[in-house]
Amino acid sequence: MKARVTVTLKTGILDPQGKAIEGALRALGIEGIASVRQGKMFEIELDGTADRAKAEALLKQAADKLLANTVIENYRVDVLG
Amino acid sequence: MKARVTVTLKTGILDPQGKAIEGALRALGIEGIASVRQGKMFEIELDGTADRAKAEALLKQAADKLLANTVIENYRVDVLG
Amino acid sequence: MLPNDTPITPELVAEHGLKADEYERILKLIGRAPTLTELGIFSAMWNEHCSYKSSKVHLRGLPTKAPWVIQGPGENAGVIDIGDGLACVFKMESHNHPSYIEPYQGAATGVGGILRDVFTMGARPVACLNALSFGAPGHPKTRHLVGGVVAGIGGYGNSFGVPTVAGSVRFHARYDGNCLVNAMAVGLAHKDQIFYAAASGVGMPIVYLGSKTGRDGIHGASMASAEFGEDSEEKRPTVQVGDPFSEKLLLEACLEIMAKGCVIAIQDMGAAGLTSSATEMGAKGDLGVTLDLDKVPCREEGMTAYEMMLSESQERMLMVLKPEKEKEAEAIFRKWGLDFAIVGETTPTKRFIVKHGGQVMADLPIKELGSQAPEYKRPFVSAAKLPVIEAEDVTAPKGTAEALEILLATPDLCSKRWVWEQYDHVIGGNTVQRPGGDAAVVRVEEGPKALALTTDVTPRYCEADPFEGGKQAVAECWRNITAVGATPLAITDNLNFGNPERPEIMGQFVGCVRGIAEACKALDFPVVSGNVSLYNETNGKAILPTPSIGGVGLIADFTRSASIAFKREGEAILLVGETTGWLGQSMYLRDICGREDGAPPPVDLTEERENGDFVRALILDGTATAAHDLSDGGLLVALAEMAIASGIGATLTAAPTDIPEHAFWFGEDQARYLVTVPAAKADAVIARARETGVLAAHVGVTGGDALLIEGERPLPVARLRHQFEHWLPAYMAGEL
Amino acid sequence: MKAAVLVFPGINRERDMARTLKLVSGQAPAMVWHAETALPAGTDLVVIPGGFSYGDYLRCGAIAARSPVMDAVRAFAAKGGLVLGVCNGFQILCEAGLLPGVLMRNQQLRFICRDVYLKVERSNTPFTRGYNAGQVIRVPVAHGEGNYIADGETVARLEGEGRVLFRYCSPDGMVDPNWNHNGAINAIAGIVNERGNVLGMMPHPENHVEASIGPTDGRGLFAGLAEALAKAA
Ligand SMILES: Nc1ncnc2c1ncn2[C@@H]1O[C@H](COP(=O)(O)OP(=O)(O)O)[C@@H](O)[C@H]1O
Ligand SMILES: [Mg+2]
Repeated sequence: MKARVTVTLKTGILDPQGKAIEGALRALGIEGIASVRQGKMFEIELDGTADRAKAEALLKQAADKLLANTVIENYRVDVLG
Repeated sequence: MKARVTVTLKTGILDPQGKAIEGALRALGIEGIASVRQGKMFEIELDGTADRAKAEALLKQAADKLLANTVIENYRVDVLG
Repeated sequence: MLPNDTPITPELVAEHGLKADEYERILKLIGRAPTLTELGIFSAMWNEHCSYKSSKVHLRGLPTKAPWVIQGPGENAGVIDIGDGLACVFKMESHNHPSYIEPYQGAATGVGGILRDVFTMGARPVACLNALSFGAPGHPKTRHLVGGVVAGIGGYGNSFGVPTVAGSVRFHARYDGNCLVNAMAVGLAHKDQIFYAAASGVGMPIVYLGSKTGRDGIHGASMASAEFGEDSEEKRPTVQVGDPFSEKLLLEACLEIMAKGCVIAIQDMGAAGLTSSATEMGAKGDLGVTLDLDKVPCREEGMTAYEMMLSESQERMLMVLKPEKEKEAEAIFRKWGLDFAIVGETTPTKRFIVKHGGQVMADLPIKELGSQAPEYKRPFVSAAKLPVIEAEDVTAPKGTAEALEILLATPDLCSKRWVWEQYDHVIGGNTVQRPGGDAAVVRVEEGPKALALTTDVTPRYCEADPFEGGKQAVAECWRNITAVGATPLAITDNLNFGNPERPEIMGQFVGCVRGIAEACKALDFPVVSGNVSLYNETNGKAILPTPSIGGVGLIADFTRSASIAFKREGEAILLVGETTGWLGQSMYLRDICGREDGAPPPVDLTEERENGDFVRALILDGTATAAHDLSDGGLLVALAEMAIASGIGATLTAAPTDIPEHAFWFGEDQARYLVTVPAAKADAVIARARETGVLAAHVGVTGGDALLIEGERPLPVARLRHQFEHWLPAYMAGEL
Repeated sequence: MKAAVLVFPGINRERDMARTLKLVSGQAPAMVWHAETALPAGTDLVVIPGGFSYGDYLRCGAIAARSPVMDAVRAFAAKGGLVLGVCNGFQILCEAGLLPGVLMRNQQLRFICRDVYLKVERSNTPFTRGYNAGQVIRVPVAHGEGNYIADGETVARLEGEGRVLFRYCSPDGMVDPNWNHNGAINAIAGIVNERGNVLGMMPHPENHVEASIGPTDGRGLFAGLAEALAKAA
């Protein structure tokens, strides 16, 4: 089974990297971009289990314990099947 | 207008980050994860324009020039509206 | 992927970078058509990068011996004796082509590769250096390459945990299509615990260590030897991604099992991965090797024998273990979380046999794979010598003060702080002299001994006169080491040139190598390791001939080493060496007069040695308080650098007499140094110089906060510093 | 002083730290492997050195923060034991929840290695008793992600409770964006936890302790700690 966990910065947390990318895009002459926020994405391959709910629980655990720093980040789990 | 650019490593390209995360999840006792590959995600806010095609073209340009390293990464543009 | 028994067509041969006559040689050698895997093996072993087929005959002319040389060229790295039972292990290697295609990963894996070469021999890396050449600043790719390469070198070295302490960076349009990334690593080992590649004993297990094998850089080694065409950016060959974290674990694991006495032979997997490491271990040990690829840890599914043999996945090693230590070694590797697999054994047959899925995919004579590689005496022509430019014939378009300010802000002469601040240069706690001076000084363990390290070459001299340029590269390296008070011991070289099949390029190569050999002999500065990178050209346009020289010197007590900064006000500034005002090929001629021509300054090696020995003695007996060698930009640029490093100005009293003023200040005569000494000692030092046949002259006094030159406006040090520091950051920020 | 230096895979300044502890306190620290579940008996100082634990993959310090040995560190800190985290160590402490906030990419998005100036905000702590309040010290930094950020409330608490011990400043002690190389909020270089026994800082005082090599401004921190521990014992 395949799944995806996306991790994004909470609103209000400064994103220096996103800011720098905004600047760099402008420097490259790419106009029309108001803001950029950078996040992470994990493409995860799960062993065997066809049980969606179980997979979701597992991934939530993975995100809570490691993939996201919940002090500053939000996450979202998508089981793709 | 909002959009999202997702950047992932091409198949076959070594992903040391993913590898380290796999190991860490295992060490945390989270079983059932076969593999992890890490990608990036950019949440982008566009100025004004309601023209989808134009927005897409702009983001493609941004991805080609900066957001993705097209030698080793693939990207995908989603205009969310 | 083609099957192993694919008929070998001329197209397939050509695609593997083998010439028709080279293929004939293969047929003769094995008496039949090769399998696909075998063809791949030959292509990897016989390409320029691994076989040195164009350069070998000339490299034999390099001096490689000295009483302190423990291991010269021929192993993963050179080894010299530095006393007290310690050895210094070092080498330089290029990662030019990969860095042009993917600057971050290309440079990173270049650093990873050279670090592996050093710790494979049992040494703990203690310093990294690099020599970088980029295209013209205005070329659309240059900024991107500089940013990526520098970040990649830092990214790998910083994470691995070795200080990157010195290097060089230059810009020139001739590197537009081919940047050069030469990385050097230096390690320390116990003299009696050096490890080599030669296997010994029949039936010994061959162990695969480190990361898993993927389809990285297949054809990387062949790529490194192929000229670029217009379409090279489209081809996008598989790029290797570096994993400094795994390499750090590999280092610790290797040093641990070496210390436990488990290792008979060890070889890292660099270019041509499993192929060259396995054959080298067998060939050097007069043994055969059989590999069972079913045992090789793979990262990807369905990898063929061909792919596994040519993969250039990083952070891998091959080792012959003492059979009784197998369990112990495996436990150590597991502890570090690394793969460990027995993938073959040594045999008495001198055959290299590769099995996969129960089938023999390759069966080749192991020694001949290396020893029977083609060796070429390629035709070469030497370019006509350029005329000597007389200083009188060059009119000064600008005043001295203005010229200095301009020169300090040129891409080649400006501060490279933007680069070396991205390298952790203090980790280890042994960096006595950081980047920015002549040579870096790195304390050896608890001291007081220290190594002096530098990389040097002046490609525009090499282009104008390969022989003198080759000499000059070595001499400048020797001079930089001398200028910190150390005794130069040995070098590693990285010879970067264009297409050797062109006689004029081969002429550059031959000239430079001869010049290097001559200088090394005269200065007792043997070559103990090195690397050749040819075919650095795009659409028939070659790079400037660039033989990077990496030098290692030793100082008995690092607290005696000299730095370039003025130390206090009121000291005498002395110029050591003869000044004729040589403007040919100088930075002044190029960047102020807009002319890149003339013969480069000749290098008198006897003078070089005498002047250097004199300066070193002044430093070691505590007379000299600061020292700086003169190179690009000449006397006034060197003076400015000493002032900028200290914040102390100077009043220059020397008035050129028989030399035009601009030639005096900016000429690039060789074998020169600036030293400061307490004012009261100046006359005695000049007299001492005269007695030993060395020229030394009083050129000024330190003090104040500006450089004062007669007849010129004062040059505040703060302003000079701004000129010196601003160009690179501004350029990289896209402001220029 | 009975120090324990934690060693995670990928940590690379553990030798620098061990050498400095030995040099200043006279006693070599114990080197403790990440898989251990207990600290050596009698440990009175835990040091988490710099480096790239687990390659700094995912987030700096994230994987190390979840190692078995960190449970022992948490228990040690809860009993009031002194914990010092430098550079990657600071990042690990934040990820482990022992300190608030997070270290983001440097504002310039580049790794920076250079000497910086720090203003010592307080001297009445076991970590800074070797300095005077307001003193400016010069120590090196070497990091790509040292840009300290926390939410406004947390920062206000840190400031209000005097928990910022080190701040980037100019050579004459002025807090100035030009001297805040990584863009950290309020130029924060080092903070302590509520109880004051856990310090995290980005700069490397352990690399500035030998006069023959360079400045020695880092010594005060270790000398002060040794004194504090000797007094406590
Ligand atoms: N220009 C050179 N000068 C001296 N020695 C050289 C030179 N080029 C290569 N060598 C030596 O030849 C051997 C093979 O080099 P190389 O193929 O680069 O090593 P590796 O397989 O470790 O990458 C090494 O011992 C190296 O030191
Ligand atoms: Mg090698």
